[in-house]
Amino acid sequence: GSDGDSGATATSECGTDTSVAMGDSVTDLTFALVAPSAKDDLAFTQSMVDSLTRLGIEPQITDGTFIVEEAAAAIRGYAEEGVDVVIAHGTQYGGSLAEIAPDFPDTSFIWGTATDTQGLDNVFAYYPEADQGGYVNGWIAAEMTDGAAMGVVGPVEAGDAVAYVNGFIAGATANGAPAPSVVYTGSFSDVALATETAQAHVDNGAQVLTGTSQSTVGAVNVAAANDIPWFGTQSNQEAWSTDLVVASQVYHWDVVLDDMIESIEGGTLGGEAMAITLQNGGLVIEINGCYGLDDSVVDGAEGIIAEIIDGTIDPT
Amino acid sequence: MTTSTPLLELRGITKRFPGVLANDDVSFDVRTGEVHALLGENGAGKSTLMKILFGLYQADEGQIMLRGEEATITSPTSAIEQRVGMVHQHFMLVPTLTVVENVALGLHDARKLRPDLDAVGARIREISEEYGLEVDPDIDVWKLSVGERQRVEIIKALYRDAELLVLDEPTAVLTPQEVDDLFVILRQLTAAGTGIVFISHKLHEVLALSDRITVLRNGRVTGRTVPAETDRQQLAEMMVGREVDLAPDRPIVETGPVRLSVSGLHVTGDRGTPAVVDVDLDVRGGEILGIAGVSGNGQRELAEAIAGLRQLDRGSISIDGADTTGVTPGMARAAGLSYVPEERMKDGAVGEFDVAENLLLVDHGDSRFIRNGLFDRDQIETHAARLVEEYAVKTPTLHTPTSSLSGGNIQKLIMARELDSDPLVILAAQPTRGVDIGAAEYIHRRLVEQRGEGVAVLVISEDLDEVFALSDRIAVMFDGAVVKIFDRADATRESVGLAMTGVV
Amino acid sequence: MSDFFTLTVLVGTLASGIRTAMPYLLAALGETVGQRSGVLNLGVDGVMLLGAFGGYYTVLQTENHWLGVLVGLAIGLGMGLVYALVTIVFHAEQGISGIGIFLFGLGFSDLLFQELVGTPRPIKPLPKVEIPLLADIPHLGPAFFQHNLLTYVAFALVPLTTWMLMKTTFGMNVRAVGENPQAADSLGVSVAQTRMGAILFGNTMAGLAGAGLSLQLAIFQHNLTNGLGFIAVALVYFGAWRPRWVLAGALLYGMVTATRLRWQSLDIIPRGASDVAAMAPAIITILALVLLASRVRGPAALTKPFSRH
Amino acid sequence: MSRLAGAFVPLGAALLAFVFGAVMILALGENPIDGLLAIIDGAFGSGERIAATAVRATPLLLVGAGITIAFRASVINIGGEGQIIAGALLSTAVALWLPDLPKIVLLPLVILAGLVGGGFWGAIPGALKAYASVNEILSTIMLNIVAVQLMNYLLRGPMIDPIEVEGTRIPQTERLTDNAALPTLIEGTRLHFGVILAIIAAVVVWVILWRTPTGFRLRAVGHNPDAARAAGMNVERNIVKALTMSGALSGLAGVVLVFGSESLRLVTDGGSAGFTGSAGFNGIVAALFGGLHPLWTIPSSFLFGSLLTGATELQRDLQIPNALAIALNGLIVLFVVSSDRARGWIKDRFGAAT
Ligand SMILES: Nc1ncnc2c1ncn2[C@@H]1O[C@H](COP(=O)(O)OP(=O)(O)OP(=O)(O)O)[C@@H](O)[C@H]1O
Ligand SMILES: Nc1ncnc2c1ncn2[C@@H]1O[C@H](COP(=O)(O)OP(=O)(O)OP(=O)(O)O)[C@@H](O)[C@H]1O
Ligand SMILES: [Mg+2]
Ligand SMILES: [Mg+2]
Repeated sequence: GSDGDSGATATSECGTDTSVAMGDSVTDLTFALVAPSAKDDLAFTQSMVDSLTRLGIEPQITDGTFIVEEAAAAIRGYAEEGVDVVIAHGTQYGGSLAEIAPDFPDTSFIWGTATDTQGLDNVFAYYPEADQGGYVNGWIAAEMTDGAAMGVVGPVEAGDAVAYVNGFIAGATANGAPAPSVVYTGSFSDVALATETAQAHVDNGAQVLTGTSQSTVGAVNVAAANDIPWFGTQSNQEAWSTDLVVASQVYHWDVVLDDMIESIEGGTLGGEAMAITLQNGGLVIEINGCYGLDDSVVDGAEGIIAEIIDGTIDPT
Repeated sequence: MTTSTPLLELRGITKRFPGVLANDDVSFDVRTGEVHALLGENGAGKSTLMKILFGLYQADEGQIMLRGEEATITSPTSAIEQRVGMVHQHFMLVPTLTVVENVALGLHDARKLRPDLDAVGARIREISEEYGLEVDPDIDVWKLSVGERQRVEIIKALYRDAELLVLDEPTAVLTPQEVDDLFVILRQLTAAGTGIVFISHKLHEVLALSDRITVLRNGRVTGRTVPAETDRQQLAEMMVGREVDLAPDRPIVETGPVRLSVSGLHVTGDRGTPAVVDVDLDVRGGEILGIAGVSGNGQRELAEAIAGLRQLDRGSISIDGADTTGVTPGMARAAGLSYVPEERMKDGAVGEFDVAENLLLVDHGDSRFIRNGLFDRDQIETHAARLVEEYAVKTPTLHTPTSSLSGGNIQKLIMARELDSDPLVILAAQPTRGVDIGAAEYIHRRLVEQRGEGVAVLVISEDLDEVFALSDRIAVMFDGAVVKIFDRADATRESVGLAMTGVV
Repeated sequence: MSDFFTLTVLVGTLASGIRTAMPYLLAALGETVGQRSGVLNLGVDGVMLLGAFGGYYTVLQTENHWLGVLVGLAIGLGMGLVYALVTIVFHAEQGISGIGIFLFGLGFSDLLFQELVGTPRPIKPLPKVEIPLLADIPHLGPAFFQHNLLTYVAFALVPLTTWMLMKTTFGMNVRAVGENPQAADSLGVSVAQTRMGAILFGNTMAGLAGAGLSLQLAIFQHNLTNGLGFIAVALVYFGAWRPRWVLAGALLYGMVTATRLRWQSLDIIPRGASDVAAMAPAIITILALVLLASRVRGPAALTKPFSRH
Repeated sequence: MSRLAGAFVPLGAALLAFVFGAVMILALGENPIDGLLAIIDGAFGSGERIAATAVRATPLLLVGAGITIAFRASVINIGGEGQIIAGALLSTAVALWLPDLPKIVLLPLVILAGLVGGGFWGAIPGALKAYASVNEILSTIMLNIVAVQLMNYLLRGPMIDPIEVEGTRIPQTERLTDNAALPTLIEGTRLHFGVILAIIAAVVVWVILWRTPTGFRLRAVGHNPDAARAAGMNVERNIVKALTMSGALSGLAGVVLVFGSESLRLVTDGGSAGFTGSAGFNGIVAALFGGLHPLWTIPSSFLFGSLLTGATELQRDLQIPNALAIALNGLIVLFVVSSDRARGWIKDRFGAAT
């Protein structure tokens, strides 16, 4: 799978639909997806749905199951039903999976984001090296702002969010910007808080905003209202603001899913953790054609990506 | 008396509540310009009959005739429209509203944006003047004394041009002076043609005021008479259905040591002003000290301070020699106090609890009632059954919710609970207010009995008859202070009455 | 710390606090009137969610904010009818009915959103209305006089609600039935109608608050309110059933929220303490109430259904 | 006759709610009968599912039993969510600190810690109400917010799984020791000892409320604090006691959610519902539904537990968003509480009984 996308950035033609088209089916396996937020959240859950779509897979979906108990019941239910591959798209589901997976040795479970499989041989784990994209986004942001302040709208200070935010800070400061100001609101879902946080950053002089979690949709609005560029992550967030989303780090899980499917079809149902990275094309910096980023900046970003890929730059 | 059609005629009214026949084929009439008194024990069905008249309940059987025509009264509004007014036994006032607002309620169609409070206020002042019903229209009702609230109730009815006015125990909470004032007003009203239904447990009032008297017992009419042909004793017996002893015998008792001592007591009232000022009292075992006084002169605050329910500013209290200054109610009780509060439904009993539970309210922690850490239900039942029996509490079962008992029976229940715990000191506030003659007699007898057993009894009452019937000594409170303490032998109604106005 | 006391930051904080307070204030004012009539509504959050979705969806379709506001009001009114039916006609326990309304609103708004919209698509936010002259006052203008119309409406409703409660026939009846419904009934005031009116007012305000929230944030998503409606109910207690104190509570909550976000943004609160910062509005609200030590009693008949028998 | 009516009215009301649900399902283009069958299948379709339903009902029952104490004492406890979290945090901390204790010691200790944690979180609004006149609806709602942030702080800081510090920083503890796990009752199902614990708790609450002086005082204070005070009771202390006991039972629900879970660890998703499953609210519904009687709260909790587990199946089978199930729950609550007569019947027959 690491020979997926050749380029690590993709610049969209302005005005094109960013929604993902159904690809040619790569497998006959049946899939089910259990996810904590809505399947079309333009963030974490949608990144998985889009990835499956690219692979031509139409899974059964149980979404919005932020209650771990409910998710566990759904995961177990799909396994009982005989679905071949059950994707548990939520870190918090891991504990339940550790109990369920051994009961269904012929089912393959795919779980993320997680960096290990808890020693289970029918579980694959996946995670993003989100700091990589964060670094690139931060670098571009610094390039655009010329030393001005930047604001980051964070949710709870944990998980991938921290990786992305720290990567963003590293990228921005490496490119000569002052350290971006970071606010963790304490909630993944409180749009009002994210909105006011963005506004606070703007009032404090921020010229660029970024953020992660489904609550940031409010922050994008603030960016739009103040004509401030926005950097997205997880899914392509151009739909939120056609003009001001500069670039989104998009999770292409299909890169690792492809490998997993190959293994499963070959009889190995799990046992490995796989990362999506800039190297393997699982992380793609999707640049918004409508924003009109200078070609020189795009070229610079390509350079940074290349350096991250070859290890010259450590984004953490 | 005229022979023309009566203003009101109730024909064969029957009303059933679950398990209770509250009115049984009751007929009753009122003519213009007369006062018709309705008498009966607690729970006889007086209020129920009047609530039917006022549209609060619907009769199961029977007719209401107003001015000779059959009337349908389905709600208070229709009663008011037909010029029936009612002053309820339990005040129907909204304490957080002003007097004007209380009067104005319901006058104005809610579709009318603003009530014309100025006009209402002006009219209230007119009525006040005309009938001597003094009250400040702009004051919040919760700040008023009981007597003043009563006046507001009457103003409410007069404001609505009531031709037929029902007064359900209007005097229960009034001072003798206020009662006299009220009677002046009522006579003025009858002179103007208003018909009045007057309900009271105080027989001398009934005899003084009414033109005719009807007696109810157990929901049925058991007697009709006129004042000229009867007296208190006979009325009492008509009500109760047996002989009644209106003044309990008070055998001579050796007084013991001081059981309750109050000295230099200062207490602040709800309104933040001094309510009790430098009060000294000693009550000995075997003695009943009556506290007379017009309501609102610090009696309530004094009682609450002794019971541990109110903070005191200065002074000290001791019960049986133990200092109980500033203690909690539980500690005051532990020192030997029994307390019969003035407002029995608010402070004396838990309405939702059944009879047995209320009898356990104070002593529930007693080891008698507990086995292996749990309630011993047999013991509790036996205890309750004994008290109900001994104190003649009329209740269908031991597990009847207390709120459905009549006032007199609730008071007997509280008495039973408080007296059964072998107290050293009994503090009883308004022990027979609103209680019927039979029950009052009973309660009085019990208090005198306790005195005989060497208990110190402090009775607070606005009813001079009661104070005189019970007390060995009479203390008079005025403006927060004890202005005079009489020996029973030296006290006359006149001298006590005068002291109550502050003249010593 | 000194960064915070620059004028722009202070002005921004004030403006943010006021913005944040708006939906709380609208909902809490409505609930205040409801509770004054003796009816507790724990379903405010659910009604807000429905109003928020209705307002959002209308604007998404029509781009007309006022239509959106109207729809929010109408949804609030409709839910008010439901709540009145349940609590007044059927005498249902108010606490549990409110939670029923909350669950229904939470689920149904999300269901509609998933079926009709799916991906959260931003709408145009409510436009700011600059009050002529006042908006131009340096510093004060941007803080107080450059808000969306609903914010002004919310603040204007504080004296209006007080006026309604204290001066109108309806308000007098509301206070009476909330305190002593028997007394009101005995004078021919319809307890049912009065409470119905108060419930309709309260729910309509909740619907408006919801629409105000989604139109101000210019977005909808699952559980957009995040418990805001419950906090609004809490603010009624903070305000001891007095609109101006409810306003004080809403402003306090909004201002503390705004301040903590700005202090985090300025690194006055270090990054690692984000959770502590997030607790601040809740803790400060409680502490403020402890210090105020208001011992005002609530409406005596609160949560008690009325019947004559 | 009236008994029959009493039994059928709420059933009829629930049915009516389902009719509304059916209309919604129809509107989504699915067959309502299939929907109903899916719910039933999800809740009761196999031994395992029945067990899952019971497990789902357990925290509702614990919270609900606590709610009966609070509400009987006239204290409105909306703080179940926070109290669950407090109980979970303290019990988890104990399991993290003393993982090597033998099960016989550790498990009771963990349970005790849950009771203490939840009880403490309940005692705060209790004391605020009793001694500072802070309304408990306000303080419990606010303390829910505080508890969530406290959990976030502890799980991403002091209590985080050491692996996660270097890894993806998932805010969760390590897998807790099996010595603290609630024993499974029936192998192959998730039915665990917590279910029994909850039923015992409900019975104990019933005994306390109606068979002991402590409960007598709580109820007296709840009905009429003035009379209770005049009778010598310490009203303030009883208010604190009611909220403490109520909170303690919610804290126990927190223990059950952690130590009865498959994952055997405490994870936060940043909010409260992800961990509690909103048991702090649903428990109130269950308790009120059970007429504030702890024993009736048992079937009532199981009813709501089955709706919750059934809803998962509805979503899995028919791809109907579980938002519909939440809305349907709301409707059922509204319809059934509106069938007032039935409540009256239950009250007359059981509520007033001592
Ligand atoms: N709403 C009610 N429901 C059930 N029983 C009632 C109701 N109202 C009154 N009763 C019962 O009806 C009977 C008559 O009560 P009512 O209040 O008319 O007595 P009363 O003569 O006014 O007594 P009192 O002198 O104590 O005021 C009593 O047994 C009482 O318990
Ligand atoms: N009315 C009463 N009669 C007898 N004892 C009482 C009464 N009220 C309280 N007590 C006792 O006084 C003490 C203080 O009572 P309080 O109501 O404050 O509860 P407590 O000490 O927490 O007791 P518990 O936990 O057993 O309810 C207790 O020991 C109790 O048994
Ligand atoms: Mg009466
Ligand atoms: Mg104790």
